Amino acid sequence: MSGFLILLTIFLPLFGGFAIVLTPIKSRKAVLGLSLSITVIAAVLAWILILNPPANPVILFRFIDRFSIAFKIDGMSKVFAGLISSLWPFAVLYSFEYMEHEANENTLKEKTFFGGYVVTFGVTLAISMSANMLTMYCFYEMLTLVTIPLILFTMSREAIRATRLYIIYSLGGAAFAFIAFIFLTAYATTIDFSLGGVLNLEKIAGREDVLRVVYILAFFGFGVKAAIFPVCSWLPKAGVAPTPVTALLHAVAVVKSGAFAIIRLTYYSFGVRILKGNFAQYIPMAFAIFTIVYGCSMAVKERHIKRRFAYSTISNLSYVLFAALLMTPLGMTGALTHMVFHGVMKIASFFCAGAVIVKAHKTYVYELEGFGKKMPKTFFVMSVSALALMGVPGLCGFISKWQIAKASIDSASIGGYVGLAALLISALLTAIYMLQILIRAYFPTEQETNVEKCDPSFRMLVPLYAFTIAMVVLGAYSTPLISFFEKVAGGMM
Amino acid sequence: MFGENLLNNYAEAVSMIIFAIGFTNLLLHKNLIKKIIGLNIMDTAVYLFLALKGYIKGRTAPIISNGVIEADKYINPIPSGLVLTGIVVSVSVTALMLALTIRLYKRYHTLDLDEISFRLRKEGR
Amino acid sequence: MITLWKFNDVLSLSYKIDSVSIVFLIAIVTLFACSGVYSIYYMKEKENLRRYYIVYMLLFFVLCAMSCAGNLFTFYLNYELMTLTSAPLVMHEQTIEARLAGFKYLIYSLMGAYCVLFGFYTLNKYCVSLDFTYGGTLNMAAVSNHKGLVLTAVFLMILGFGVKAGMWPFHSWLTSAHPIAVSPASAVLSGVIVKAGAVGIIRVVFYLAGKDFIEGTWVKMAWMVLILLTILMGSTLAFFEPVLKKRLAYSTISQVSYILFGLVTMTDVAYKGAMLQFIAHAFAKCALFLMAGLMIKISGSVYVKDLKGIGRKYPLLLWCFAICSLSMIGIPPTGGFIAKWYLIEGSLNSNYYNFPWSGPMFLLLSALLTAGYLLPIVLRGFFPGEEFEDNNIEKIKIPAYVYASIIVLTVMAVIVGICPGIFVGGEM
Amino acid sequence: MRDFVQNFPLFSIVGCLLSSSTSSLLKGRAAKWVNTILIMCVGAMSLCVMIYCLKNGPFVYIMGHVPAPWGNEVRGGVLEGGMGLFFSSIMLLSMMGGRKKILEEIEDTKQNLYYILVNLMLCSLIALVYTNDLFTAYVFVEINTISACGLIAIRQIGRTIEAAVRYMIMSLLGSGLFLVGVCMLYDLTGHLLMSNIKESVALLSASGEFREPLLITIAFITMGLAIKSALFPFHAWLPDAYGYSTISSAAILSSLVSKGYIFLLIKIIYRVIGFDIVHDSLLLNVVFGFSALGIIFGSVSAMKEDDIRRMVSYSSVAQIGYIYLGISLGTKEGMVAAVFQILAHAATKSMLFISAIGLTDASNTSRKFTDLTGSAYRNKIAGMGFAAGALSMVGIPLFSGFISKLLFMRAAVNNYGKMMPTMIVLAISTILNAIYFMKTVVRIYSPERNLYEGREGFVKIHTKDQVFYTITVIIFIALNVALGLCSDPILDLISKGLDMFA
Repeated sequence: MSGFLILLTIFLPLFGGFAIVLTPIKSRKAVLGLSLSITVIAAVLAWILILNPPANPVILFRFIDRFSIAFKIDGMSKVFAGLISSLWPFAVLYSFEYMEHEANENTLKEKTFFGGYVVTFGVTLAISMSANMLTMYCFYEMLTLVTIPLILFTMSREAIRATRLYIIYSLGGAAFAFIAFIFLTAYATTIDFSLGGVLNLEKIAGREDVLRVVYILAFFGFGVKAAIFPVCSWLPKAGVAPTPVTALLHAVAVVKSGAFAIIRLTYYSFGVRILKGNFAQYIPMAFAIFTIVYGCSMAVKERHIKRRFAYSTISNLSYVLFAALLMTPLGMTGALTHMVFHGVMKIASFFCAGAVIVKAHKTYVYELEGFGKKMPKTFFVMSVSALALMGVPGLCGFISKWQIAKASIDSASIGGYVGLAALLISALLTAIYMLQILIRAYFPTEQETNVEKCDPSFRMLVPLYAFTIAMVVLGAYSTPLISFFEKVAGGMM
Repeated sequence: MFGENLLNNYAEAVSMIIFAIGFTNLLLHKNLIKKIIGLNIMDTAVYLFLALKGYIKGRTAPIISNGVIEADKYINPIPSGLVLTGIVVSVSVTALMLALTIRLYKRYHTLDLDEISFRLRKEGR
Repeated sequence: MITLWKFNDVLSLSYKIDSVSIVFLIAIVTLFACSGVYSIYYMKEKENLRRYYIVYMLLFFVLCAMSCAGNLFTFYLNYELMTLTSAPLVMHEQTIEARLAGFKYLIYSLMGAYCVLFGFYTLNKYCVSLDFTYGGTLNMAAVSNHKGLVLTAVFLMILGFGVKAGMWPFHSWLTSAHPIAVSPASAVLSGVIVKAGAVGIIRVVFYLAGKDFIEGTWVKMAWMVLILLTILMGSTLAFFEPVLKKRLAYSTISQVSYILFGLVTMTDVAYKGAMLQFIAHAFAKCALFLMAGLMIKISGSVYVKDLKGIGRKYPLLLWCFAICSLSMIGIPPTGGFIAKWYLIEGSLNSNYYNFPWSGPMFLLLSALLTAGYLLPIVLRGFFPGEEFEDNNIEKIKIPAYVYASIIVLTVMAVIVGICPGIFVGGEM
Repeated sequence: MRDFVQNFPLFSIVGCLLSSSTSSLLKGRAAKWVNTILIMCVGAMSLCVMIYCLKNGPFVYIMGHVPAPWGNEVRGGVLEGGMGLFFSSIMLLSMMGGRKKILEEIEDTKQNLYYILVNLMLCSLIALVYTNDLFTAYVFVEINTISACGLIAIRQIGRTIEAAVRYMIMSLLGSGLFLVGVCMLYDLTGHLLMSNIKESVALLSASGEFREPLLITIAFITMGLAIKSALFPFHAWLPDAYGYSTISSAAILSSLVSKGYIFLLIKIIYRVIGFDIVHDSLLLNVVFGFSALGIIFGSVSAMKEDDIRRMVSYSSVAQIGYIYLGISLGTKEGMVAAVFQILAHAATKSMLFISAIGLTDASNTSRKFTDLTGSAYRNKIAGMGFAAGALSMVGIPLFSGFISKLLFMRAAVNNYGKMMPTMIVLAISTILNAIYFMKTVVRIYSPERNLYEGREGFVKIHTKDQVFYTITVIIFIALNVALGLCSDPILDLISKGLDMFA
């Protein structure tokens, strides 16, 4: 029964989205109602599954000989699925008002957008619930494809250019990840995910180095979506997409599924046993650490709000990767924590940026003079998210940083300390680029009187406030969540 | 020892050399007609080779004449058959090649293949 | 120890009061009271008063909370909040310079805060608990083979808090933030907030790491060198500084380093001296900044040279200025004197390389410089000289309560000198 | 006494010959119908052969009553049957898809000639698939060459004739080498029937004499067939031949002709020389190098093209490279992968050609990318077809390309020496494919900014105007997805067939 439930959860949005695109309905309200209801139902189903997961995996169909498209729900899936399925409905709600301004009454465009949005939800759920490497790989590729229309949305020249870059990067990355999958089929007892790795150790005896090289290839392959340094330039460019896409997909769903895949690869397929303490750990870690600093410094340089946030996403994703690459249970805990918490923080700040864009048509940082008065509610949320990103204690950012730091100190390795230093440097840079925005907003140099308020309506504010509350609550009372993550990392889930 | 080996099978060597000549002609010559000639040389070389294979010293062609019927008077007939088939094939191929050559010549008034392709590139499509 | 809220197993929001908190609290309360009263007059025709007072009260609250922090996390939390809440006071004028200064202030302080955070993370592993207990809570067994790391962490924390305390080389935010900020704000800044750094260092060195752990390590040496440099540099720069508030800011840099001087000496006497310097300098410098604000209002100029003859029209003001300056320099019977006395005594008993004689030498040198940059203002104020015609100083009505607030502070500065026992009992 | 089914191979070959000779008397339309029916029959018969062999193993059919080693033989097996079925179905689809163009591009007097050529082509392919006699193979290779040449040149423009000539020259070189190889084999073994040759080759290699001649022979044969199927250095003729001939010819040539030769090569490797002998000959490494180069080079030059059909042609250079890569891995898995790639590529590439022509039709028959902008909206079904083909080429799961990529990689993992190069080459080529195919897809799906309003030729083509075409493309897509999803049965058919070879 619950196996069937999994399939339903995944394929309801998957096909529902296509249905939305194809159905001849005209009215915006109908479109929104449909997509919102599908999303909510799927999210609820997902939560039901998370709360009482089915015992054994459900096999959709067999691919070639012993490989199958199969889904199951373990700790990791719970974390990721929980994250996305609690963010998505809000995002859909938000995008309804956003689209009013963006798609200027072009119903087809709008339907494409919502359809694509819902489909992506399904695909991401599938990634989170995939039971083996093959399934994850397939849906990973599919994710690339279904998000193309969303980035291409505006059909402007740079949108097309960005899309091209995105496709090439992701497909190319997947090609390298594929190598790892092949090796798993050859050298692993099974391709199903299980914590601690599935490699067949006596089979690989003498060929460890080859496998490590393959791991590194795959790391960078998946790292494309997780925007690791050499292959991160697609993310800021993809900022041409409408904000809901940038906010949810390019700050949470897509990029996080890259990180998710890497964690799966590291902890569940290759296993830290053969990776830890040699170049297979150090090289990726070096890149992750570099990316942490690189992203932030680029963000400081960047003056376009969304691109600035995109760069900050790059660096924050590398927090996750860095924590994951510590290859200890604590590290994985930290990775999961930051994966979830950063999702909340970054989507909030992106949504604020989106609100500014659609309500005041401002896209650059220096245009935000005095917005603290113009859009008090939005900028309240913006400030909270900024503080959270800076890691001010009491908000969720501090907790996730705390977990990562704990892990890296605990690892007592040079990489750990250097990474921690990078973490703090990037925190400082984060402070710089976020506070610039806030200072401009709240301390404008020219005092203009009679400012007209232009805060968005409830459809946008509800998600914003929801995320604000989430940030505060997660910051104040994170113990149960963290202990859950620890269980996951310890393999007790 | 090698040289002696070569001397014994000089005929095969010759045919191979001829084949090589034809091959290079067909491959490297710009002029279409010369290419076709090369083709024919190449084929001929192969027929020579086949005939050699079929030939057995001191026997006659497998045609029943003056009532001799036992097989060991005659050479192996199969290669001859192959040669005939091959000749047919090469004739037809040559004909086709010539036809195409004529067409090209009518269009471009040259037999130089590179020249032709150069012009094609010039005129675009 | 009261625990309000537990964020997780280690991070908890808990408060308790000990000798340090008491001293700090006294300073905070008096200063905020006085400059609050003062700002009623001073801020009258400024804009955004609502925001100003809200932030002012928030800052007050946060500072009180910080002074009673019972463990490192609570302290750190309030410390960052203090940074964030004090920034608006600096940027209150909303000019470009104000904004830049405020930004600089924020970034410097946050940089410090993140250095502290590194230490925080490290100590979390190597301390038994992060509650403040005198003598330190290090888990020596765990530390034994990571001594280098822990020392680095402690040094980073010292540096981090040192940023707030204006320790060289992270002092430059002070001289750009103080002059820009509105006078009551800068009074509070250099009166209390700068001290917060010192308190942080006290907490780390004496209450987490324990002074025995640091005694005789490279950390102490490096720290000491930095302090001595800062003392000298501060007063030298102040000596050559023409802008009044900037001059005061530089003097703050050197004076706060006196406190650190007391701490680094690590003898009980010096510690007492540090405490006294802490409180005395708080009162005096606050008063000085408030008066500086008035003087600028009066003379309409920020330069020292335009203050000639100000004492003729405002004798009371200038008398207070004189007394506070004496306390700065360290002349009996003011608090400054007794504080420096203890400091020097402490450094003399400390047997650390050549510190017993080099330390006092630096102090006396800087005292001379202090006299050099403060007394001239007083003298010119009273005796502008023959060819002085007072055109640029117009007589404006200063309400009594403003004077009251200043006088209270001045008197407090003297009281510290007369009976220090009130503020620092013998015990720690 | 033999079963009736065993006659089918012969029937299909002879049927093709007869129908082509009869078509010369018919009008274009009639010839068309004859051709269609013929292809269907051949397909049906091959299906029967396949099923028959699945039931009771492969069979050898003696032509006339002259037994081996003198007589000529035809051999039927699972793989032969399957190939025959697949070839004929692909050919049918290509013909259907290209109908309109055939009518437009070939003058009426030559219509029936075209169908004759197609019949001959089919005949030669079937013969190549079924024959058990090397010299027969040679003869049909030549027939194949001639008909292919005709298929190229029948569209009377300069480019095609030039391309035809070039093709002719190249394939004559190839067949010359092949012929020499055959003769030398005959010289070495005294046989022409594959099975007999194999026995004596086994004896030779056992006795260890004539090593070099044997190696040279293998080299000649392989090289000849490689030239004919446009392996990397010998591909000069390919882009023009595929790029300018009428679309059905292009589809057939790209997806069937070269594959026929490759199939012959595989057959020779298995049935003539013996897999294990080839396995440890150094030849494979050479082929490996060429194919790897071909993969990269083909993709790179495809990337440089701004003409959609030439781009697709170049991509088939890369794909041929894939097939030879599979062969040169020298393992069973590699061979399976190669055969599967033959199928996958045949299905995909012909679809790409067919849909490419649909797109160009919607943009004033211009193949330049600048003109193709948004053509997918003008001709929806063609756009879909092209997109599907592109995805399959890039190797997205659910499409056939993914499976073949998977098979190649897995084959490579077991060959330790060639593992890493293969992996890297495949990954790089995937990226390159992604670059140029997805670029094209984005291009055809990005809307034209009213650039072509009023310009004639840039018209919207509705489904009802191109029923056959639509059906074809849909079947093609279905075929691709089928190959991608239920590859399991096909794969074990292939491996069964290969076992029957050996």
